[in-house]
Amino acid sequence: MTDLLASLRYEDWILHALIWLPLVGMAHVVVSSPERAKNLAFAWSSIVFVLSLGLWWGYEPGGGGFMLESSTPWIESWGVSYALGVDGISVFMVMLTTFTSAIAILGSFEYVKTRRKAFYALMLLLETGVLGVFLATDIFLFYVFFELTLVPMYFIVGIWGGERRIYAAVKFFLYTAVGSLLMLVAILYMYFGGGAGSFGYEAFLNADLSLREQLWLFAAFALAFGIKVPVFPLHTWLPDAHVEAPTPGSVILAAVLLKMGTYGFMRFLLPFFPGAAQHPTVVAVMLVLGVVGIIYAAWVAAVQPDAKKLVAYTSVAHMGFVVIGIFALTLNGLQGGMVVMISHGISTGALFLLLGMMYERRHTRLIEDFGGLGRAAPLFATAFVITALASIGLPGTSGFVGEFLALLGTFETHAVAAIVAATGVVFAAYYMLPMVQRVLFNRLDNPENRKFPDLSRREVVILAPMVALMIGIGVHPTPILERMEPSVQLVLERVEGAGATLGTASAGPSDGGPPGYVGDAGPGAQVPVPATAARED
Amino acid sequence: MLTPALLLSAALFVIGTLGVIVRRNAIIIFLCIELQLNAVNLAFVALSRYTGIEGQLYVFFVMTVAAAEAAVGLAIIISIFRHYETVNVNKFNVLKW
Amino acid sequence: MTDILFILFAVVAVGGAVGVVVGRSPVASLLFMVATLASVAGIYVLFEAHFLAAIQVLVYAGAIMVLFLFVIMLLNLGHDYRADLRYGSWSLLSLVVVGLTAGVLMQGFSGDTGAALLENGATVAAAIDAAVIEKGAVGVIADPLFTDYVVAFELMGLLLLVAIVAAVVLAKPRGAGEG
Amino acid sequence: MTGVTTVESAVTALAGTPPLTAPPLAVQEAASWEPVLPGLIVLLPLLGFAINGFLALRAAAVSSAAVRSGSEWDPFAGAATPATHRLPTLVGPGVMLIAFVLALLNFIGMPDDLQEPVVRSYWSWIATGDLRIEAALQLDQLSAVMMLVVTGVGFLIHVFSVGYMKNDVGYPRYFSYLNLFVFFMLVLVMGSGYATMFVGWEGVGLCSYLLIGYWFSDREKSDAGKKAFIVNRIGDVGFLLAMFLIYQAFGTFDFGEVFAGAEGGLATGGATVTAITLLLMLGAAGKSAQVPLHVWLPDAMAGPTPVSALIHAATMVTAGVYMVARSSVLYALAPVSQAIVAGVGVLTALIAATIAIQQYDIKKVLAYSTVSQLGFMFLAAGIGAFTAAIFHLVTHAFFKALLFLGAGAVIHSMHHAAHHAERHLDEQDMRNMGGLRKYMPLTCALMWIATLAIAGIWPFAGFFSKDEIIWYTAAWAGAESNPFGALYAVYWGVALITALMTAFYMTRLMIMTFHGANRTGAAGAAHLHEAPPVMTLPLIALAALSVFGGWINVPEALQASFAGLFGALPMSEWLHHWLEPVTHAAAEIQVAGFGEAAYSAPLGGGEVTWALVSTVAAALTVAVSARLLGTRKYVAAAADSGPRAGLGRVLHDKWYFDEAYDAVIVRPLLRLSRWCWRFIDDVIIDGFVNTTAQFARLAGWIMSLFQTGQVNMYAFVLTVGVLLVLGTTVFLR
Repeated sequence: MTDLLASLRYEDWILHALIWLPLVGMAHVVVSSPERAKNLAFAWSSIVFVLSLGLWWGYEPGGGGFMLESSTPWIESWGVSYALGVDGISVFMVMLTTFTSAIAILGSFEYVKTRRKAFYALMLLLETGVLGVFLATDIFLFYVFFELTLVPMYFIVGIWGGERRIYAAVKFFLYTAVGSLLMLVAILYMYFGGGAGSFGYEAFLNADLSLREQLWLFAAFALAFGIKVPVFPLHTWLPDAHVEAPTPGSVILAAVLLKMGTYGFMRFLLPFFPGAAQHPTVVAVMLVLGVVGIIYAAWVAAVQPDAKKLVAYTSVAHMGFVVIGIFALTLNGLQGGMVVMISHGISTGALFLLLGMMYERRHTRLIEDFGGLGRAAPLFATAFVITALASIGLPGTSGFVGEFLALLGTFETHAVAAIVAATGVVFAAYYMLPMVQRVLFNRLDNPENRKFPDLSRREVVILAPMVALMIGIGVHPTPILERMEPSVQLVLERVEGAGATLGTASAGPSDGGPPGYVGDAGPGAQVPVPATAARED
Repeated sequence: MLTPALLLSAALFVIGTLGVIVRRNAIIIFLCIELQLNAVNLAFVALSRYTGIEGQLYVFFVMTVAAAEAAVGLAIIISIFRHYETVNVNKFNVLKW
Repeated sequence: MTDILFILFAVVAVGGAVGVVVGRSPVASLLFMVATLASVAGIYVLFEAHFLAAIQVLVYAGAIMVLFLFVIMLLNLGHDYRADLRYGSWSLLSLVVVGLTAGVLMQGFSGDTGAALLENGATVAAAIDAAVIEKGAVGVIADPLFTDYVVAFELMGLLLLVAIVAAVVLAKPRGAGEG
Repeated sequence: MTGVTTVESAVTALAGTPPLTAPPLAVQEAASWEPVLPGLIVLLPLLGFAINGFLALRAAAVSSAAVRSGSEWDPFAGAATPATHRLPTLVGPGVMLIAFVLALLNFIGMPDDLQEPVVRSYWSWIATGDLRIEAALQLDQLSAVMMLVVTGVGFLIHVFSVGYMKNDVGYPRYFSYLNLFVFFMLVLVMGSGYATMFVGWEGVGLCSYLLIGYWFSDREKSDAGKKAFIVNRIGDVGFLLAMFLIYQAFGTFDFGEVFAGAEGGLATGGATVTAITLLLMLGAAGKSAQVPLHVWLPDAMAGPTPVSALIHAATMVTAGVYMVARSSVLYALAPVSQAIVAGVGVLTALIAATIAIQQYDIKKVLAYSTVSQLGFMFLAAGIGAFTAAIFHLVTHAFFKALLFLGAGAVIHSMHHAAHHAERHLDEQDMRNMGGLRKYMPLTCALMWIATLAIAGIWPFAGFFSKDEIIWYTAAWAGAESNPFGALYAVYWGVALITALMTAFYMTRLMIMTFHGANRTGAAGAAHLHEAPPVMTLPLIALAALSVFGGWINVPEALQASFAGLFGALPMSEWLHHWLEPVTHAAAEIQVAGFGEAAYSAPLGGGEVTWALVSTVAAALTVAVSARLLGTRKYVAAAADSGPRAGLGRVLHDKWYFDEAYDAVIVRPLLRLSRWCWRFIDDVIIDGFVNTTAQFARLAGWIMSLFQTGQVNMYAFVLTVGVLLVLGTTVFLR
């Protein structure tokens, strides 16, 4: 496989192809007829997906830095360049994006009946935007793509959405725009005030910032990404957007767009502002928000009458695990956060697809309108149960690996947060099982539900790979973990390396400890603690 | 002679402005705008004696733009008149938020 | 002599301008406007801008004003004078604001900013006069127009073309383009 | 790995002694033993699940098509049963039989002197940084015993199910779940570390959920499944947190490394080990239905009866006991946790036994009996008698499976009767039974064997295992430096009383079901019948095991007495010696901490005396209560609503645990959730967001006042603007 890729000079063109092929597809869709639009869009997104698969072999986890880098000056006078690259963190986000885009387009065949050309064109535009976000290594370019994703999503929700689609679309747009504008200010500050001098990733990494500056800039970035994630008090746009969005919109929103936030945490927030990221208050705030998100969202999810809103809230809970995993600042935590991101993308994406199938058949999303579907549609029920179990993190599914690692990593440095967050495991069952029961089990007493058709062949084709991935990643996540590890480790080293110098200077938490103590310590660094505990006895 | 010419230009300009504000007939408003343009032209010409020939060139450009504007503006007025049967600017306010 | 002519033209121009604003019918306003334009052309001559003066008369007073006249006659306007001019507090307020503007402008123009300008005014004027003698009144404009300002000139041409097309499209009755 | 070395070096530095390193000499010889296809044992049930699952989906496609067209599909109505319903009969029990044979081969082949577990690693499950979790199976004496129980009893129950579930539409689905359960259970008992064990741990919880709610169209049954899952998950959080602590302390999840690290690196009674063990106990309490997390198990009886036998009696619920026994080293290091585990166990045993006395549903009685017996196992595990715990686990698996399957046969029979009865008949209510001995004599006889076994009457299996637990409680109560000696003495007393209560409620069950007058009604009674051979054969096998199963661990002190038939019974303390490699470390720690156990009861007397006392007391209880209850008149369920007031009512209503949880936890949580949604989300957060939007709208409205649509106005404002700009430039120059 590697030889084949080398003979195709894969590494020279793949990143550019990934970004621009969906746009070519969009043009193709625009000039085609509405009837052919869906097939064309699926074909193009499938091509992109197949091409992205090569990254599995084409990406070599080396030192953890960017691979397949390329850079062309774009706006030279500002130091902006068209710079792309992929590392262990983004490679799986890219593959997740290409995968879910193709699946979402396939899943929208029956759902979208009006303005089909525009819809599929926007879906492909969205794919370009998201891939650009994950692949850009120039901050300016990143920002352009980050904002670009807003536009198609706004229209997808606003045109093909439900009854309150305008409210939801505007809320979604404004919420995210507010955050990203603050981030723009922060970026410009780093460019002008921080002495970055160019918009390159390395230049920003080396920006010279005092702890005070870091804290402010951190806040601006964290707000932008925190809204995207969404972190607890900033989450209310998500349920509205999810409920109103058409199925494929929800799928992309949950599977990919939310990940841009946590990806931003890992890619930009931690390495750019290591001092702030290690500041005890900041860490405490982020952990508390993450933990509150996990539990609060689970509670709220449990009482939702609307199945789609329920799943939307579960997204908040899941992303809470990512947030605590990231801000625990341990390898296991960050790795776990990454796996939760991937797992949530697949399982929640699948849940939204399943809910979409329910809606297509019954034109309602209220849980109470269903019941006993297990008898009428066994295949559907099987897929639903497996997906729900993956979502609540049953061992053997992808959800468990992520949540386990995230909690484990959090426990290493912040045991209390992990203990509270672990109760989220119970609450996950508390919101998911009643829904499963009220939809699939109980009496099949509604005559409408008796006629509920089982999965069609197309729907099986959509769900089968997702179910396979959920179980596959749950059973053997190591190939993914080992590909991510160097890059995650690099992020961690940057935080800890810079934090050590800053920490001693600003009399931070590591006051009194030998310089470099934090930096040297791997996950095993906490081990002396129990030894002391034993000593106490 | 520069100052009197500029003062004259200012006078013509404010009269034109007054016309734009107080008249409702779209055509007369247009005429007043032309008046303002002429006032500016006058200032350009007067100043060109002291700064160089470019002042006159600007006048040339302004005239061209004025001609184009008059053509399009009058076409719009005709088009609006067909619809509303009036050129009273108070009568067409559909663009009001 | 030039001073007397200037005063004459100025009086006619201001009178015409006032006439435009207060003219009862559009046609009257238009004719006042022509008077103003003509006297401004006269002032151009006083400033040795012969070519512009000619164009002012030919294009402005001639072509554009005739275009206005055609439109006025085409639309058969001129009967709603009372509804046309705004009276009362509105016009008072307008007068105040406009008067203030005038005052500010006068103040600005009559200040001492022009001192440096006036100093080298003689040399510039002499240079222009020399150029006029050398190239002729048209040539002195045409020379920079086709060299330094040729791009702007071309853009003007384009603008006029666009304006023509736009005018035709806008003025054409709806639905007239079909069939 | 750095974690372990750090602990060790830290401890070395502290204690001044080298950590325990040198593994026993037997390792070299043991390493030469090759287990027989351990992976296949696990894989076979999974394969069965795959095949049966596929068949189930095929069958479900047909049946759902029927549902959609408004009818019901009866796969047994046609001339030939479809393949989807014939194949599972072969596949379901078949894979179990092969797995059992393989487990038996491993058991027989396992060398006596195997000191260290044999670990087979298949792939690296989760590997990142210093964390290495292998997908590995471990074979040692303990897992071998558990494998035998799981596959052996599992096989018998699979066979029974063939008869019991014969006419169920979801037949292949049932077997697929059952196979999947066995797969996860085997992962649980064979996993080589806490993480691997957790996979099985949650997996069996899942299967329990699916099987309890097997008849998912019934709201109550799917509710029960949901309850089981959620309550189990509460325990699982404890397990998870315990794992995190273990990782922090030892840097690994692997049993071998954890125990080695604990033995050498943790002080007895330390905070870490106490926290770990208490959290593990929370997990075990969830899975093994100990107070206060026992509430799910009685509800779990909603599942098909063979499921109750396999999952909620013989195997899954014993997982907690297995886990405590597996972690014996950790528990031995934490005397406080031990006392708590034992206390929870004895409390559970008592509470469940009291409730069982007042239940009328035959399965509910057995369910509470199971909870009670699990309490005994916990008591054993808590006092450090890990062998006794496993011993009771094994014998309990035999006789409780027999009881459940017997009850299944009764229900099966009652089910047919209910179809023909003149009134609605709850087929599980003992008040509707009575006198069934006449109709199903074999079942009656076999169940009496099990009853005598569970009541602890010599020479049945339960006598040996329960007596050992009670005896060890007494023995450790008197250990010279046991800080909780007095507490242990109380446990001992309660355990004795509970044992007699067991004899009472089981006799009550037998009398109400099989003796006295029949209350089914004439029309129904005509259809009562003995179960088919496919169901009775497993019963006979289990009955044999219930009789002889206890003989694998006859205490040496008893062997020469009446209990060992004066030396005639073979295999004296066989299980004890067999499990020695697994438990000896814990035993040593315990002896080091508590001193030698006192071989006399708190009230004096030796093991033989008390064995005699307990078996005579139990036998008397059975005899007296049989006589008393036999003469009592029962009325059919329709005319009887149970005790009206007093203690009887409280017991009948299960001490109001469910009601209390509902009032204290479930309802307030729901109310809180709704409040979070309606108030925090909708009012506070969205209120803030929407107010911001309203503010922008207000500003826009104010600005729009200038948009009059009047050109003059615009020109005027424009002029004012020009005036201001000009004014500032001119005058402020």
